[in-house]
Amino acid sequence: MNTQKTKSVIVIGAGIAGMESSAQLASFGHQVTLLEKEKVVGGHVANWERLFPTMKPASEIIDLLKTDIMNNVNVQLDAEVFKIEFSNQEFIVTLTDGQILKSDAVLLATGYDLFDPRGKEEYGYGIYDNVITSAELEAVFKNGKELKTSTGKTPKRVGIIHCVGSRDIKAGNQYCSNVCCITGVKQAIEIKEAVPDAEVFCFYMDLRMFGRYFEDMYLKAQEKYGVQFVRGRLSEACENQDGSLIIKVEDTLASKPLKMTVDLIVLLLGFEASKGTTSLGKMLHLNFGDDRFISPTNEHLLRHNTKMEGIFVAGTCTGPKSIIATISDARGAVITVNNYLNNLN
Amino acid sequence: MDFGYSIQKDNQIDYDKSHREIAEYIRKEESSFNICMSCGSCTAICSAGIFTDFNPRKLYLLISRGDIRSIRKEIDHCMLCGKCQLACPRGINTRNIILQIRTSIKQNKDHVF
Amino acid sequence: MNIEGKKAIWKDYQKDIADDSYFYVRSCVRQNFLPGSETTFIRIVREELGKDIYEHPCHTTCTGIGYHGDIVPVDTMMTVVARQFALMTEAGYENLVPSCITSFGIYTEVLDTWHHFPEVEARVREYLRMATGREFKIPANIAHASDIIYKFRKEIATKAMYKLINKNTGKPLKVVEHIGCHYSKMFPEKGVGGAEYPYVLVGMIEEWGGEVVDYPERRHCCGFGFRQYLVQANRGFSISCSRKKFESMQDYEPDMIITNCPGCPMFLDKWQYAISELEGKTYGKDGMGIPVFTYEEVAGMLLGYDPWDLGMQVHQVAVEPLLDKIGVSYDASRKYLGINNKNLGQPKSPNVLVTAKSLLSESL
Amino acid sequence: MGKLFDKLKEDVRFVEGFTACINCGTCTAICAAAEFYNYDPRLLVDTVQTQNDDYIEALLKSNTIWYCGECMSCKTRCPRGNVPGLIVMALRSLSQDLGYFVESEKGRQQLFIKRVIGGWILNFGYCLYLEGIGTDMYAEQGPVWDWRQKNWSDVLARLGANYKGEGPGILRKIPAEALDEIRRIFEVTGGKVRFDKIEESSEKKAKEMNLKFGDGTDNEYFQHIFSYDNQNHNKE
Repeated sequence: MNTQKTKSVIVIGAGIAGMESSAQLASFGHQVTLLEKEKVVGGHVANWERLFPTMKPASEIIDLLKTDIMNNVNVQLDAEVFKIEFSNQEFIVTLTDGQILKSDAVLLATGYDLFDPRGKEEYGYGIYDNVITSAELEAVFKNGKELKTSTGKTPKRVGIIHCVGSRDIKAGNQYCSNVCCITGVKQAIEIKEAVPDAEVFCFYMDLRMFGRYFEDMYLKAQEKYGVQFVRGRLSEACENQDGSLIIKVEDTLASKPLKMTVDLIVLLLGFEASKGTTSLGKMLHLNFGDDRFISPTNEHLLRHNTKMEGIFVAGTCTGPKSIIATISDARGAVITVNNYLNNLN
Repeated sequence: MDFGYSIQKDNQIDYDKSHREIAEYIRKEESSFNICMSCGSCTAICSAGIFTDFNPRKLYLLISRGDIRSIRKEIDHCMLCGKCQLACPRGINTRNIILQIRTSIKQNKDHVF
Repeated sequence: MNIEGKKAIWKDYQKDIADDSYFYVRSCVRQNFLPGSETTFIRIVREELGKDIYEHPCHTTCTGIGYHGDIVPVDTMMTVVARQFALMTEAGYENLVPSCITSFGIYTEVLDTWHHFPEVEARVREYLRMATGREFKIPANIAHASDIIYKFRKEIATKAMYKLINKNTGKPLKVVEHIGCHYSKMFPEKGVGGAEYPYVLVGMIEEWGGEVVDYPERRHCCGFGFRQYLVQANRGFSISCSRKKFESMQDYEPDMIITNCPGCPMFLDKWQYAISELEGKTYGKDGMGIPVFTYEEVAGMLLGYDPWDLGMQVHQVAVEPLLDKIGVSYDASRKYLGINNKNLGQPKSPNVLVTAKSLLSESL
Repeated sequence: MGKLFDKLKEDVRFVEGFTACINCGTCTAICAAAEFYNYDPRLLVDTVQTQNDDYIEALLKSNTIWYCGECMSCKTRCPRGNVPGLIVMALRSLSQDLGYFVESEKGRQQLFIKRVIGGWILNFGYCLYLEGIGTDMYAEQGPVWDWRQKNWSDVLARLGANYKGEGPGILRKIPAEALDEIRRIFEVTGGKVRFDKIEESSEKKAKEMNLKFGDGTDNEYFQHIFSYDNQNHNKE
C-alpha cells in the first residue's frame, strides 16, 4: 500500500555483503543506513588484488558496489556500534561516539577475521622472516611490489600451506574455510606469473575445488604453470642459517616423510568469526554454532533470520563463504528483510 | 669395529638432494605427466599391479619427487598393456611416460643409479 | 629470526614452579650414568640456594623405562607412581621434583589421566591400599629438576665464577640445547616455554652468557626410543637419530650441547664415539667431538666446582676443550683418580675420536 | 565393530589417544621411526580406524607396532588430537596379553626387556642397574664406560653416590620392605600376569623355532632375540 510509511534498516558492516544488501534494500525504497567501523568500505575484499576464478581485479567489484550505495544509502564510516536496544517497536543503535540511530530492522554483515597464524607455533610465523600469510602475499601483488625474500632475493622455491587455522581442532577451528584451497591455486599461479623460474608447491589435505571453474584453475596450475601438489599437512618449519626454511610433511600419497628447503612459505589463513560478529551476536543473545559463527533460525530455509525478530544476518558472519556465495547470501537476506519490513505496520 | 648394528638409511625424501633428472626429462618428452592428480585409476586397473606391488600412481609421484631408489626394479613390471591410459580421467599418456622413464633410466644410469 | 616472536610464545608458557620444600625423586639413568649431576643438583639447591630438599630412602623407580618398554602395564605404573605420592604425603611434602624427564612425563600423564578419568584414580587408590595400605594426596606442584635450576638461574649467575663466554675472543659460546621429548611434547603447558620453543634451557644459557643455536633438527628425538636402544638389534635406529641431529647442527659449529634429560646427554655423548668408530666421522673441532653436558654440570662448572667432582671424567667426548675456552681451572692429572687420589688407571683411547689425553701426548 | 577394537577401547590410553583420523600425515612427517623403519603412524591409525578384526590381528602380530620409539612428538601436532604413540602402546599391551607379540621378530624382543629391565625393577628397585651394563652387550658405551665399570665403586664414591648403602642417596640399597611393596603392586595390578605371559609365550615360540630356551640371558633364544635383525625393517 502506498499509504505505508517508509521503513528503515540499519546494516552493520560495509564489506561486500553489507554493501550489496544495503544497495538492494535501498532500491526497494527502504531507508538504509550502512555502518562501518573502519575508515573505508569494502572489508577484506578491498585488500585483495585479483579474484578467483575470473582473475578480475577486486577493485572492480568494490567500485561497482560503491556506485550502487553512493546515492540512496546513508553510509557512516568510523562508526562502531556500542549497543543495540529494542523499545517501543524500534531498534535503537548507539555508536561509540554517542550518536543514536533508530530503525525498524537491523542486518548484521559483520563478517570474519583471518586466523592469527601465531597460533600455529610450529609454523614459525612472526619468528622466521620468510613465513608470510596469504593476505601479505596479496598485498605484495596489490602494491605492485616484486616478490622477494626477507633478504631481498627472488625466491627459487615457494611452499604454499593449506588449512592454516582450518580443519584443526588444536587451533580451535574444526571447520573448513571454503576458499583457501582455490586461493592457494590462484596465488600459486600468480607466483609463477611473477617468478616463472620458481618451483611452487601446494601442501594440502584435500583440494576442495567445489566452485564453477575451480577445477579448471587447478588443472591450469598443473598443466600451464607446473605447480606441484603434495598431499600432506605441514608438521613443522625450521629456519636455515641463510633464512631459507625447511618444510617437513608426509607425502601421504607416497607414504614417505618429505623434507624440502623453500625460500618462502605462504600460509593460507582460514576464517574465524570476526570480533564484531562475536560481540554483537552476544549482545543480541543470538545463537552460535560450535564454530563460533552465528547460527540462523534454519540453516536451509531461514538462513537470514535469527532468534531475535527484526535482527537479520548476511555474509560470512554465518560461516566462511566465497565472494560469489557472499553476494548471493546478501541478496537472499535482502528478500527476507524486505518481506519483514513490508509486513510491519 | 662391529657393534652388531649399522647406521640406517633415511626413508625421508630429501627433496633438496633428490634426483629429479628423470622427472625433468619426462616433463620435456611427455608434458601430460604434469597433470596427474593421483586419483589411482591407473593403479586400480593395472594388470602388473595384480601380481606385483607395481603401482603406477606412486611411481609417477616418487619420480616427480626425485625419489628414484626403487623405480629401476619397479619399472620392468609394466607390460605396456595400456589399460591405465583408458582409465585415466585426465587422458594422461601413461604408456609413453613408462617408455620415457625407461629411456631416461638408460640415459641417467651412470650418474643417478 | 625474530626473537620477539619467540618471546611472545614464552610469555604464554609461564609455569608455576614451587619456591622451596622439594620432594626429590631420582632418575635411574642418571644414578647409573651421570651420578655427579644429581649430587651437584642437591649441592646447588641446599648450599647455593639454601632450599629444603628431601629424599625418601624407600622411593623407587617410577618404572618409566619398563612402562615405555611396554612390559609394565599402565595400572602397575600408575600404582607405583601413587606409592611415590604416598611417600611424599607421609613425609609432609607436596612439591614433587623428579630428576628425570621420563618420570616427569609419567607423573604429568598420570595426573592428566586421573583428571579426565576419575574412575581410574579411584581404581589406583584401591590397588595401592591392597598392595601397601598407603594413602596419598595429589602433589600441589610438579617441577622437573631443570625447572628448579631455571627458576633460580639468576641467583646462580650472580654466584658464578665463570660465564659461557670464550675467554680468548670474548664472544658468547654457541650452545645447542636439547630438550628431552617427554618434557613438554606431551603437555606443552607443563614445560617452561612450551613444546615448540622450550625456554627452560634457553633461559639458563642466555642468563649465563651463552648464545643458543636454533638448528633445523633441534626438536628431533635423540633416538633412545626405549626398546629401540635397549635391544642391540634395534640400535641402528637410535644411532641414526642422534646422527641426524649432529649432521644438522655441525654447520653452526656449536661449542657444546646442553640437555635436560637423563638419557639424551649419555646418548649424544656415546653415539659420537660409535659414529666415529663406524664411519670414521667426528663432529666439532680437531676430531674431538662436541662435548655434551647436563644443566647441573654446567651450573656447577660456572659456580667453580671441580669438573671431576661434577663427573665430567665419565663423558666419552673430552670436556677439556670447552673448559679451556671458558678458562675453568682444573687439574688434568686428577681426572681419573678416586677418593684420596687413589690411582684407578685410565680409559683406553678410542680408534678415531681424539681424547684430551692423546691430544696431550701428540703435543709432547 | 570388531572384538579386538573393543578390547583396545578398554585401554584408557586408547580412549585418550584415538579420535577419527583425517590422514593428513602430520604425525609421520616428524616421526623418527618413519625415517628409519618401514613405518607410517598415519597408516597404523588408519588401519585401527577400520575396526576390522582381521586387520587389527595382523597388526598385533606384525613388526609394525614395535617400531615406535614413544617419543610422543606426534601428540604435540595432530590436528585432530590423536596420539598415535598412545595407540601404539595400547596395541603393544594387547599384543602381549594375547601372546601375539612372539609372532614378529621385533615383538619377540619383549622377553629381553622383561628379563633385563623387569628384573632390575623387581630385584633392585631401579629401571637400570649398572652391574648388568657392560660393553659386551652395550659396546657403544665405549672405553670410558669400561674404565668406569672396572672401578665403579671408587668412581661412584668420588661422585657422591651411596652405592648399596643404607638411607637415601644415589644407587642406595632400596630396603627389602620397599621392594616387597613393589612386587605386591605388580601382583595386584596385572604386572606379574604380563611378565608370566611374556615368559610363557616366549617359551612356546622358542620350541617352535627350535631354539634352546632357559632362564637368564645365557640361552640361545634370548641371545637370538637380542641380536637378530633380518635386515628387512627398512626397505630403503
